[in-house]
Amino acid sequence: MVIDFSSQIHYVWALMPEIVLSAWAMLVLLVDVFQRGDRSVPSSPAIGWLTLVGVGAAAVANGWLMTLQEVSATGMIAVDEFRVFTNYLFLLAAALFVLISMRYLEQENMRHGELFSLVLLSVVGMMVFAGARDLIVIFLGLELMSVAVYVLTGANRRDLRAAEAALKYFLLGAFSSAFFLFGIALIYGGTGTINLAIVSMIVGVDGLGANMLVLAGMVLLVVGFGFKVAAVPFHMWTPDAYVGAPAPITGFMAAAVKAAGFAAFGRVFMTAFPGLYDTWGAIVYWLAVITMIAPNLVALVAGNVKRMLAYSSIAHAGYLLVALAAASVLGAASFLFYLVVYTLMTLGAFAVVVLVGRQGEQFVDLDSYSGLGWQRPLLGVCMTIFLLSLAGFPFTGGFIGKVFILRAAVEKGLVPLAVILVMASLVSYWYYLRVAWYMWFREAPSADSASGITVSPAMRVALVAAVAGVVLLGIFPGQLLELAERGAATLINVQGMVGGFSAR
Amino acid sequence: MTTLLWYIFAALAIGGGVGMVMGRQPVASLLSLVLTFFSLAAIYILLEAHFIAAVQIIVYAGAIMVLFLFVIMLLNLGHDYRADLRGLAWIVVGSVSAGVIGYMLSRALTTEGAIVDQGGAEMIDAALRNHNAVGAIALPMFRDYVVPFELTAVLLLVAMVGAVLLAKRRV
Amino acid sequence: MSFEPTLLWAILLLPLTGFVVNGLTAFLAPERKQIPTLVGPGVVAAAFVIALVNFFRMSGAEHLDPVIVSYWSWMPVGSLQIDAALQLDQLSILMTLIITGVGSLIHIFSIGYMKADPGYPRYFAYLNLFVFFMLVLVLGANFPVMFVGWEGVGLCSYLLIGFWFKDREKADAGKKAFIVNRIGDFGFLVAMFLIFTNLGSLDFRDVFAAAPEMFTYGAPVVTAITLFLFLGATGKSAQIPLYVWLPDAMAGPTPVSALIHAATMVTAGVYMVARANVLFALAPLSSTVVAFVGALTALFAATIGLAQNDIKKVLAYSTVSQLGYMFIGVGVGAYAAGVFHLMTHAFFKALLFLGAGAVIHAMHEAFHATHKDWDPQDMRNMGGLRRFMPITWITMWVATLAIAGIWPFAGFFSKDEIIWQAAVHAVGPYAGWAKLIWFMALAAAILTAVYMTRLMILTFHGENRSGKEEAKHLHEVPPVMWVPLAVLAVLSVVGGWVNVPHEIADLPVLGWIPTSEWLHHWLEPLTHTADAIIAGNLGELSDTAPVGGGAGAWAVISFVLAAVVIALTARTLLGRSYRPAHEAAPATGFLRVLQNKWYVDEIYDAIVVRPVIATSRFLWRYVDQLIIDGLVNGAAHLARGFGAIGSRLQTGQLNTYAFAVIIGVILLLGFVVL
Amino acid sequence: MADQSLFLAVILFAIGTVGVLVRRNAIILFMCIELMLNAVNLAFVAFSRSVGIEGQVFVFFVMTVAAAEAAVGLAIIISIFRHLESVDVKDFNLLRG
Repeated sequence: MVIDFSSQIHYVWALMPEIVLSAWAMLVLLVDVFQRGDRSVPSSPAIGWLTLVGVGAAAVANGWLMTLQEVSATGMIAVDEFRVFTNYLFLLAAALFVLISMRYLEQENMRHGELFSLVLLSVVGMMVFAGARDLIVIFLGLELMSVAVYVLTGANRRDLRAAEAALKYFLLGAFSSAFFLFGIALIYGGTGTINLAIVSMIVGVDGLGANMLVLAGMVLLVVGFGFKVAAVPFHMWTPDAYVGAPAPITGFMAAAVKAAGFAAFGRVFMTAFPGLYDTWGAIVYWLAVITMIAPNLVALVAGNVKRMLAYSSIAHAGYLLVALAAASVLGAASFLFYLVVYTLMTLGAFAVVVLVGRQGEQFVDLDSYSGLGWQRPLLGVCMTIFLLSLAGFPFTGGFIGKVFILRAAVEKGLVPLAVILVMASLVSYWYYLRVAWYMWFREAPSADSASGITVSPAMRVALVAAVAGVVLLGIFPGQLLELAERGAATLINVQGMVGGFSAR
Repeated sequence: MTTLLWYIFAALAIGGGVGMVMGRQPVASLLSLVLTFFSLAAIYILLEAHFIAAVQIIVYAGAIMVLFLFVIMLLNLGHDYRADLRGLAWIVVGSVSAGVIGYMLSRALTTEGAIVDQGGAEMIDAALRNHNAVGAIALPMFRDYVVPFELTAVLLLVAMVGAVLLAKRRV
Repeated sequence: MSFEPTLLWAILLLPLTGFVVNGLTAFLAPERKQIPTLVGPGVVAAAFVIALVNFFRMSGAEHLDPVIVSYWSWMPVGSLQIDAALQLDQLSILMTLIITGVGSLIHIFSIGYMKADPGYPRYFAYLNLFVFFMLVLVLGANFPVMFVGWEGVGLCSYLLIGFWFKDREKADAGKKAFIVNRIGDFGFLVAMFLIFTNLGSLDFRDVFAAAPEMFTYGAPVVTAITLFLFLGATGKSAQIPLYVWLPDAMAGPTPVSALIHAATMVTAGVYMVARANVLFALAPLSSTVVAFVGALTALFAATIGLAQNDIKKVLAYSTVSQLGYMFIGVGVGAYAAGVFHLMTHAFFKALLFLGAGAVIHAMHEAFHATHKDWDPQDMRNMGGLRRFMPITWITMWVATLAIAGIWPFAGFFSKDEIIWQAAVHAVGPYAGWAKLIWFMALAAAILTAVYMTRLMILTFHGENRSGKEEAKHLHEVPPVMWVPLAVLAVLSVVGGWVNVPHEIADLPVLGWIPTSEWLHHWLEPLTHTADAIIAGNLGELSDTAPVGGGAGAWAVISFVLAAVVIALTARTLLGRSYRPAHEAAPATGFLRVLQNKWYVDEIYDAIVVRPVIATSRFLWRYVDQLIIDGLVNGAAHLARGFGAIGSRLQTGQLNTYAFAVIIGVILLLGFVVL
Repeated sequence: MADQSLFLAVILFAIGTVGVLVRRNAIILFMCIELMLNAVNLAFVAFSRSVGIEGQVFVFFVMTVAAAEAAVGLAIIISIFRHLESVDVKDFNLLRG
């Protein structure tokens, strides 16, 4: 079917996954309310499975998007393979999150219905954030995602740390949104439009059409994206928010929110500002440099696994920024590929953190992992695989992802970035393997120290899926790479799609 | 005349802003902010954004700020005289950095031909003439921007669920 | 002539299957030891048989080109097509034979050695996994696949060093090995990128075919590539300055030391240089660096080996020293000679380690029986063991003579050839260095004879110092352990006969073994490009040593020298009496410097490790928390004194975080607006 | 007048920024952010004088966002107040370094 957006109804087709998810979120909310009736009844675990069905339905709708054909890039939402790819990514993260958190929510006596519907709605936000071609829609997607995640961060009301994390995340997030919004205003004033494709036409391939306002607006957008993806120096909220939030939600933030931020970052800059690559490329270059170096050093002394993973996620933002700095089809493809791997391994690692943390997340320090490998071998093996993949060990997805990022960087001539990336990931081995070290080479404090860990069936599914994904992507990355490359190509070749538009 | 009015309201807006930042009591800060919002509404009128001006007063000053006031009262912060302003060093450094940002932004704004001129004023005048203040906004909103409009509905749903989830007293 | 390899995939898949089976046993039924006993050595031996079949089929073929078998497209993006591909050629089949052959012997030995260990299945799982990765390393057809093996063997080494994890010190040794190897990996990765950006491919075949056309002799790029590759090699093969991990790696079980830290993994660096011979031949400067670092390591490690009392430490430094020899060989351009020494060293050093393992095993059982807490690895507690362990004694003497370079043992031919090749290649711009290397190699050879004789005398000769009660419990190891020793002893003798140079064959007595130079001819298809480059650019090679004398003369001289040194050392040491470790006086003077390994660990700790940790702590505590806060508070802080800092740190993190954002905004805006 | 309004927007934005840096009361911090959003609204309206009426439409969306953020933000503040009986960010220091 051909989508041309001159008729409003076509937005319904183009937004089908988002519509399905929003409707499902409301359904989940209603079912939860009616199922519980009396408020003392705990939520049924079936809510989680219902949510998963919704994710599946959205995935089907998303697959259906591929049959659509867009003729112009001047619509508010893109209907391209990049969007389909990133949508699948967010759905994957949501599905893993639901599987990981079902047992956790019961154990922490948290509400299922509200939480799962908020997760679905935040995924709607991510899809819009990463899929829109109109800055105000992107902003709304950003806010939809962020507001839902602020709530999720503070969702455990009995936990002071969660409340504190939510407050910090919220205030700083709103603060950075203001800059982002000011950036949109400046671009609007400087170009007269907020449609990415039209902006790119006005800016021109050589960037000569850009004036000071567009440049200033562009860097303010960098601030907003930099905050969401936790690039140094906009990262300061990350360790606090990640440590304070409930562990499954931290995983969701670290994986999905970051992925959405990056996808949108990539789409906006590669679609709207290819002509200004000299400017933003340099900015992203330096952001990547410091974002790779600083957190890797700080993580060396983190004694808490959640905090270590928080710094690790900042470091990974640095690696992804390298791919972004390359700004080629290859760069965007490696970037998409890495996001998938990153989502799998981060959520997987956080799943283990959830399990080991047990009731009230009492066990998140390194010592709690002592001897875990021998007491819970499968869990230990899973965590080791995630850690190795995060470090970039060969035969894991993390390695392939890094190789592709490096390749994109080298091909673009960003050799210093490539060298720093290699060095940074070698440094990162130290803190990732320290956890593995505790698991396998330390005596457990007592014979029954792992006794409280119970792996629910849903969690098992999540862990198996994540491990299988990480390993298979390390050995047979070909298929996904091809998809990523196709998605990336649709992002880069958007210039030819502005046909029919004439500058007013 | 309008220029003079503009300057008066601009001064009030800035004064309200400064008052909010420097105010010792939360309620005083809040009232200063309300003053800014009213002044902005007046400036909107001067800029021929009549409907926006009305919404500014109804939504911002009337709803959002009242919500803030409720919370301040609820938490019993009305008579909280504990000064929460940071020390002089922070104030100086903060003002200087904000000043630098302001300077750089105004520099960007003052470059020759930076702002695209598509004859917005005439278009707005025409829209106001042909439709009314509401219609002038409603047309583009429901014709061109229906997608973001629907999105705001979802956003408000999230906010509602979230606020209930977070602030409800019983677990 | 085309050649179809037989079951090439099975060579890899067998050890992997062994890993899976043993790993499952470790988790599900750790007490069922018969499974790993059968599967562990069985899969490696089966792989050896397949490798042997391939080897014989290959030696029957003529003009054999490397056979590349591609299984699937591993990283298929754009111009870079990397396949999961294996390459079977003369070098890789040789390495495969060594790995699986020596590997199966060590696996068999382990059945006896690890018998009583509760982690028995886990041990074999790791060992099988190691063999798998080592085979990936040598059989890979491109740099990335090689890197997979490269990292994999590092991981297994790390797992096996830390095998007895309950011992904190041993666990730390594994960590040290892993970290030091990371530095080497950095070199490898950077070299890979340089190769890719300059040659557009990472397949061995394409890279080595394109390199002579793309690079001129001595071009800076190829020098950089090879230097980075060599950095990788120094990490894995324990050369200066990255050798520090190998002696500590002795914390693992002794058969592991034999397999990983003597026979196979540590030679990966030598293999890599030999594999990339075309690149190194194009970079004379790098080659000289390789040879010089090798010579320096050979000499330096040998001096440390002189003063160690731990039997495994002596062998560890000996390994470092012998690896230095291999690098001299591949560094001066005699690639076949380097590989030759790699092969003979695998035989006699595996034998030495297994022999040491047998000794430790016996000592441990004796001390265990009487509950004595003496160190079973300290040679000062041994002495006179030849009466109790005759087979071990004889086989270890065979290995000692081999490593010391006594005719007709294997080491004589391989070491002599390396020393001689250093002299031969002392021409061209770096001739002076090559002469120096020749002297150093010769000196190290003498030291080798000294420390090995010392080890044998302290362990097997003289009075028994383990105590009367303990001596009753000393006895020879079971057949499952001594049979591999015997097999390796035979190999340590005849292993060198495959490559007897004609200069030696022409000599009166030493020429009893006929010349073959088989290995040279075998590897010729892989080295002829490099040989041609060297011949074309270096000019006429020298035919005398730097101080005169031809190949035959120096073969005789080095043989006589080694024999005399062994005799003198034995005579001196046998005349001395030793005390057990706990009674011995601490070493003094220079001996103490040697015993403390020239204090290198301490120096590294002071100049590298501490500053890094300090920096990260600094960043964490001060940059993240203090500076940004302090930048703002600076004036106030000074006024209120230090006491205020602590309390101030507690305040308003949020403003601090916001300030970081503001700094970012100012920098970014300033970048475009100003 | 539209041009001056842009400068007014910049000034108000800067004032809001200063507030975020120098206040510790979470509610006032939040009000400062609201002021920044209002400054952007003013910029949109001012730009609409030269670009077109969409600028005013955006203001609506921003207001909705501000309302949503206010609801959630104040709920978070209430939730943390229940734990600590304080809205001073200097007391929120459980999570550090």
